[in-house]
Amino acid sequence: MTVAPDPAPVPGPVSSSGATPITIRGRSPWAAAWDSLRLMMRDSFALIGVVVLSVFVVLAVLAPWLAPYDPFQAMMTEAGRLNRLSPPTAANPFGTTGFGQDVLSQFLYGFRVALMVGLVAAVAVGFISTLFGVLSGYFGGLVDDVLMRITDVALSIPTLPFAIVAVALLGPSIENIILVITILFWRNGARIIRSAVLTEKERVYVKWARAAGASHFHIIMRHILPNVFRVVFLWITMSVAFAILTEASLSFLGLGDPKAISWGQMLNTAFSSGNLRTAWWWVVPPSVALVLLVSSLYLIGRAYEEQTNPRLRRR
Amino acid sequence: MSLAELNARLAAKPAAELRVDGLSVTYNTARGPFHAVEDVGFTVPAGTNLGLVGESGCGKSTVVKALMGLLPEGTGLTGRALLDGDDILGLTDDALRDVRWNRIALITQSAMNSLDPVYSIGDQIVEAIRAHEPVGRATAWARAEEMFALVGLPAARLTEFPHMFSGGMRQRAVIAMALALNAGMLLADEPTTALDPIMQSQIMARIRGIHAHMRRSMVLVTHDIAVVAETCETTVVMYAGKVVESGPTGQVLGRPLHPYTMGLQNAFPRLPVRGAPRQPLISIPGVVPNLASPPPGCRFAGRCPFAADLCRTTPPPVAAAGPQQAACHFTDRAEEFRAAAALPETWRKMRAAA
Amino acid sequence: MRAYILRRLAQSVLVVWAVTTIMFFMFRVMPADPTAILLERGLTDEARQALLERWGLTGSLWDQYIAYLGNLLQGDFGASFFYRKPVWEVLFPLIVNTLWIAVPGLLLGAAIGAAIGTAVGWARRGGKLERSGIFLATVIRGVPNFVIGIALLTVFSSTLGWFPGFGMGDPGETTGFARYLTLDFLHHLTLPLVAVIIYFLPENLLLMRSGVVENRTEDYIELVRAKGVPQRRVAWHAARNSMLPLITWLFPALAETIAGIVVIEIVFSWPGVGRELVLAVTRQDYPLAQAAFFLLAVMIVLANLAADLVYGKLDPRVVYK
Amino acid sequence: MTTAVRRLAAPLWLPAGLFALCGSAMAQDLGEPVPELQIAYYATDMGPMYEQSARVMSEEWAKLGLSFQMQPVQFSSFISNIIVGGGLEDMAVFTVGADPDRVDPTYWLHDLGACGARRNGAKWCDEAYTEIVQRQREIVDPVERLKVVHDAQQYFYDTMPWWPATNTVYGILWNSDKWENVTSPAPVAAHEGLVDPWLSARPLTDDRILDWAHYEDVTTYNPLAEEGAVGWIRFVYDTFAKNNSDGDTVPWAASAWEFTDPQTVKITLREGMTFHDGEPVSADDAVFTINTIVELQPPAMSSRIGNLAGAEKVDDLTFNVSLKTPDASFVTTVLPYVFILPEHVWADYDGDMIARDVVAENAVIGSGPFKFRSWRVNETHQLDAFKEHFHAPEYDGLRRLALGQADAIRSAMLDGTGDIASMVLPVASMSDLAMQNDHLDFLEIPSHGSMLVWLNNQKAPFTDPAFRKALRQATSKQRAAIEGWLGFAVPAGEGPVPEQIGMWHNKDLPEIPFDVEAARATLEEAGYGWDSSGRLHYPKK
Repeated sequence: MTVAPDPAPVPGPVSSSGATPITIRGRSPWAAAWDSLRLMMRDSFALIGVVVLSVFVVLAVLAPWLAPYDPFQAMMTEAGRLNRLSPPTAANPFGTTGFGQDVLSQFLYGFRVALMVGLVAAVAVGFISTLFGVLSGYFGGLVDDVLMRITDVALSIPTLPFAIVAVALLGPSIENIILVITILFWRNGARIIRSAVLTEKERVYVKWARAAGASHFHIIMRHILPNVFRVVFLWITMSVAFAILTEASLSFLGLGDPKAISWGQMLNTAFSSGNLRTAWWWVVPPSVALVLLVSSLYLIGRAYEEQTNPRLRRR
Repeated sequence: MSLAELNARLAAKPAAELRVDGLSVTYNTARGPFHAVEDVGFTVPAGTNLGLVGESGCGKSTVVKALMGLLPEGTGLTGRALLDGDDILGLTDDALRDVRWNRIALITQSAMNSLDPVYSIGDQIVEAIRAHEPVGRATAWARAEEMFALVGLPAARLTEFPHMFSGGMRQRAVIAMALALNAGMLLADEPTTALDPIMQSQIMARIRGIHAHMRRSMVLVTHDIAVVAETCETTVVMYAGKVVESGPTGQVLGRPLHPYTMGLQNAFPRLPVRGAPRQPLISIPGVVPNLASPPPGCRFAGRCPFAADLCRTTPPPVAAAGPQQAACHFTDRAEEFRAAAALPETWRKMRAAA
Repeated sequence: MRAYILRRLAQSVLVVWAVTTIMFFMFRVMPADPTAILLERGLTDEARQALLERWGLTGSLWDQYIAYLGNLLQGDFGASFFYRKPVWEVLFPLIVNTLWIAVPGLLLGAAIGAAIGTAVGWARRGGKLERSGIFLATVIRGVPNFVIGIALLTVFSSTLGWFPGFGMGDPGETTGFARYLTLDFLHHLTLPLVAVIIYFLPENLLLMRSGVVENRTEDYIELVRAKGVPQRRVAWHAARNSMLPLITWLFPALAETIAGIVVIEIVFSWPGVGRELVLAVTRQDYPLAQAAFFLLAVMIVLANLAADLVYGKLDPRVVYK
Repeated sequence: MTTAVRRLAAPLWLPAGLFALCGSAMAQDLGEPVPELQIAYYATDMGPMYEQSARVMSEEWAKLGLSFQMQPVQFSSFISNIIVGGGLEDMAVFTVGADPDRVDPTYWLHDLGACGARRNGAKWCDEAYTEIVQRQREIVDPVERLKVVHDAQQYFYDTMPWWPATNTVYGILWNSDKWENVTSPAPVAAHEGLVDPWLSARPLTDDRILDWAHYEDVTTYNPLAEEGAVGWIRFVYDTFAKNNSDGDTVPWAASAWEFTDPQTVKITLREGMTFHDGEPVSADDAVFTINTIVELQPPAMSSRIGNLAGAEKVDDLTFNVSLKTPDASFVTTVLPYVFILPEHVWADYDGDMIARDVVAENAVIGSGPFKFRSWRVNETHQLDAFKEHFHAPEYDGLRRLALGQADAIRSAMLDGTGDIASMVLPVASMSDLAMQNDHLDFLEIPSHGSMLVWLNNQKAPFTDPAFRKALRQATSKQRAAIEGWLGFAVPAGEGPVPEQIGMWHNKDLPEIPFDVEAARATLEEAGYGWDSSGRLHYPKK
């Protein structure tokens, strides 16, 4: 399918933020990353997201010190019976699970799993997507062909079913879940970043730089990368959200890492023990935390989206 | 209503008179207020054409947008625009509905992008007709066919989509659309800008022909004074959001009072007069001042080869010479300026100074 | 046009083949043993061998693969290990069940999302409606689908008792298509359908909103406004033009959205393909899982094809070649 | 709880340092430290009980100065790698289910313990013991066999290659407003499918169809393709006998049986039985079925039919079954398992009988108390009561709802869609539901399902009887039952055979109390010692 060429003149390159003039030397990728970050923070919704995210990171780091109990430890009553399904009390501020474990402690440890999955997936997906996206967009040719064929196939693979099959077959563990998430999400990222690179490399200054004899590496690092950073950040933010959602879904379906407690798993335990609709103190914290975390990532992602699309920016 | 009835009804509409008074438009941007148009006034007598000329960015299009009620929300708007006595500035969308297209229609600046790509052109014309007249689709379509014929397009192409038309055809389609309700006032906002010169003169000829035939009033916005000279009874010259000179076309273009008008004239090729030396093309050096913080005195002072200190500090008063008016401190020296302005050196000196 | 469709069909076949191959090897290379349950009950070695043979799991991987593809070409998905009957017989009614929540859910989610998205995109920039619309949509988009399901069940089933909490109908014997026409079915359909709609809605809303915001400053919208048509009609022009990117996004996104349906089927005990896929995977029922996966992939590929064709209908600039 | 333990990374043997202070052995007298031991257990796909149990038991074992690596393994891998595949690394905690044929001691003594037995994943091999447990199976005289079985348990107890920790308590939850007598164990024992609603249930309302809220679908209605001895399919196809809660095998389709010699059993069918299509059930059908099974050797049935040699008709109601080797367990494992196929429906079938799709061909004909009515895949099954059956139910039909998840089952029980639910919900949840809702009743059903602690008997330190004994002494069955199983398991008795299967269990084995101090003493006596950090070391060589 092609769109009929429009006889209208091709609009000139959309100027970027305008804050940094683009010279033949380009700009440092770090400065560009920082610019993009600053611009994102100007969006008040994104700021909410950043604040929530920061709180979550702090909680994740401090979880072992904040958690009043070992997340697997069974609470006993004075009569020596298991203290199951207790609503919130002073000793267990978030109540206990159907197995007599402290909900608060499990909940707090859940921050670690969620953020670890998010972080590792972000690094892995971000790195691989950027690598392939830039290589295939910049050099084209075989890399590009192969990448595009792979993504054609990959885009027809239903994500969660694939994740279910792969994790069930590989065995449920955080490592495998992250592996599967990486396999699933790099392709979209690479495709998105590739198209951003394709636009960038047609820019006049890139052509100048090339005419001036700059090396490919220099051009990629100083001209291409800094200008696709917003897309990369957008994609990383989205893939962190996808990764967390996928881990939660897999855990909810009973394919979570049994050695770590994640929110999806807490919900799965409540679900599979039939306590889902009664033990609200067990169900609400992980649900709310998941919603907050993923939503704040989306809020941040949205800010990047507005950045990457100049037509969305307010004039 | 049948087509004949519709045609009769529309044909009965008289040409409109437009009187604009003290029109100011201020855009609110992230970097503060931007005075795009300040204190603009002019009158279009019924059945005549008025040419609004100036460089791009001088506020001509903003005037048109203000008259059509198309300014973005939150834009500061003062002054009056009396269309047959009714003020059409600052009306609500609902109130505007009755004015738009019914009484005042628009021929857009870039016909290239001003047609919705996903509807057939016929549908878009029909939409305009049916928004104002209680007619069926068939009648409206028949009217659209007539309008197409009027602008010289085959009726069969009404079913086609904008991307299937060439630029000139699109421009004609837009004109046909503007004529569809025979509004008393037409606003033509640079109708030929995006076209090649041959197409430009064809379109302008078409507009003039239609004008002669239908006797509508029209405001023609353009930067091409040759077009104005050929088409308009009255000319208004704008610079940096303000009217610098206005009056009957012959006077304004023949004996300009304002140095800017003089410069403008130099910037356009004139038909060579047999025997006379070829007039060189002279452009006005410099750029339009930033309207977010306009200069205190005359806005043209920075580019005016005749500017004195007074010009840089005090806004010029409007001086009238009969029906011709100009905003310049030194209208009395216009004769002298005109002679100097015809010499390229005058402007070249400016460039060197800049 | 014809040639284009044929070429796209050929492409689709290739993609389906690739997905099938990946799945085949994933199931075969991984260590899980489909005879495990029987082994625990004392399956003998000889019997295990006989069983593997019966299931077509002996011989070289390559031979198995060729046999599998051959059967697939004849429309034979093999027999389910668990149900001991042809996979197709098991899956067919389940596909119908899945489509019942997927198709209306997708369409309604897209339609409602697009409608609200248009309103939000058309609202004043920075105004209350725009900001709250964006915020709510972004937050709701972040709600995992099982949480949506849990919340709906808790409120409308357990607490208010308005809707049944599970399944597709009260146990009864109306079979065939007739059962889908009963009130009881609609009653059961409501909550899962709402969950699917809520799942799809925000993304469509945000996308539509972006499109409308992009389009509302276009010249042609200005002309439409100048024509003096009602505001709603103007917004419609913006919406109509924003639908194009929505459609191109919507169908490829099916790959991701099928995922949502899997989870929703499980939460609501909806007997669909997704739920069966999860069960089949946990039972090591390769043929069933592979076939379910295959069907989901085919659904996505067909949807992509449909998207291309619909796009052509919506955008007159598109030419097929 | 100290911070150190709260952090997951902290080795579990740290608290043992406290004990080390009173240990007498000095580090230099010690051998190598005992390495970290791996505990494999059923991953949470089988429920969280195993992980919980493994965790609490290892907490106690850690007090011996040991450290553990927790290794959850998914069910299917666990079976193929550890139980059957010989892949046990160090220790395992898992459960064997309460299958009806496990009422016979052969499973516990032989299958899980004899040299070379397929499911002997603990890899213990003792020739003398193996000889005993093989022999007990061949003794067809019950009294004599009982004695040998008890002796074998004593021998096992003394060697302690592995031990059971808990016995599972199952439960049944039913709607007592609509049904009564659903839990009456007679005439079918709890072991005959704990999940089966009882035939003697009586409806209290006009709703005469018993709805069974179940987790998953039925696999097939072709008994040749089905392994499930406890399955739904036995409602449609009668078996010759049933096992009751005392461990006795009682008549069902067969009215009597006797060993005419150690390799021949003479079976007499009940009089007046008919198939669902009205044809009478005769010895011909039984003989046809058994000979067909012997000839086809359906893989799914292999574990129980391997010893069958064939059958021969004696008269219309009597036939002889011959066995390849003398086999006392024939009565407990084969009679309650093998079904009767109607010869007139199956004899002329040319296709692959095992693959026959009986539902599609309308050939679901048995002689059981229910006849097949309809099947919606993964949704519902419906059976009609077969009124001509000798134990026809008092109600009209049975429906099985495949709900797929606990929450739906729960809500089906609450809104009255489901009449009865059993193993599909965690027992604790069923008990909670019955306490919270007047219309639901709950009954606990003790079972012989057992959670076992397995050791790799071919690897140090488990090759040392003293070490095994110490571990046994430090095994807190109580904590596993309460914290791991939420109280819905009971500490298991001594010896490999569960006390729940009645007479076969040897009650004379003295109980070994849970006592970490005693366990440490056992280790010290055997020359083990602890270093300053409290870590256990082997004796010096």
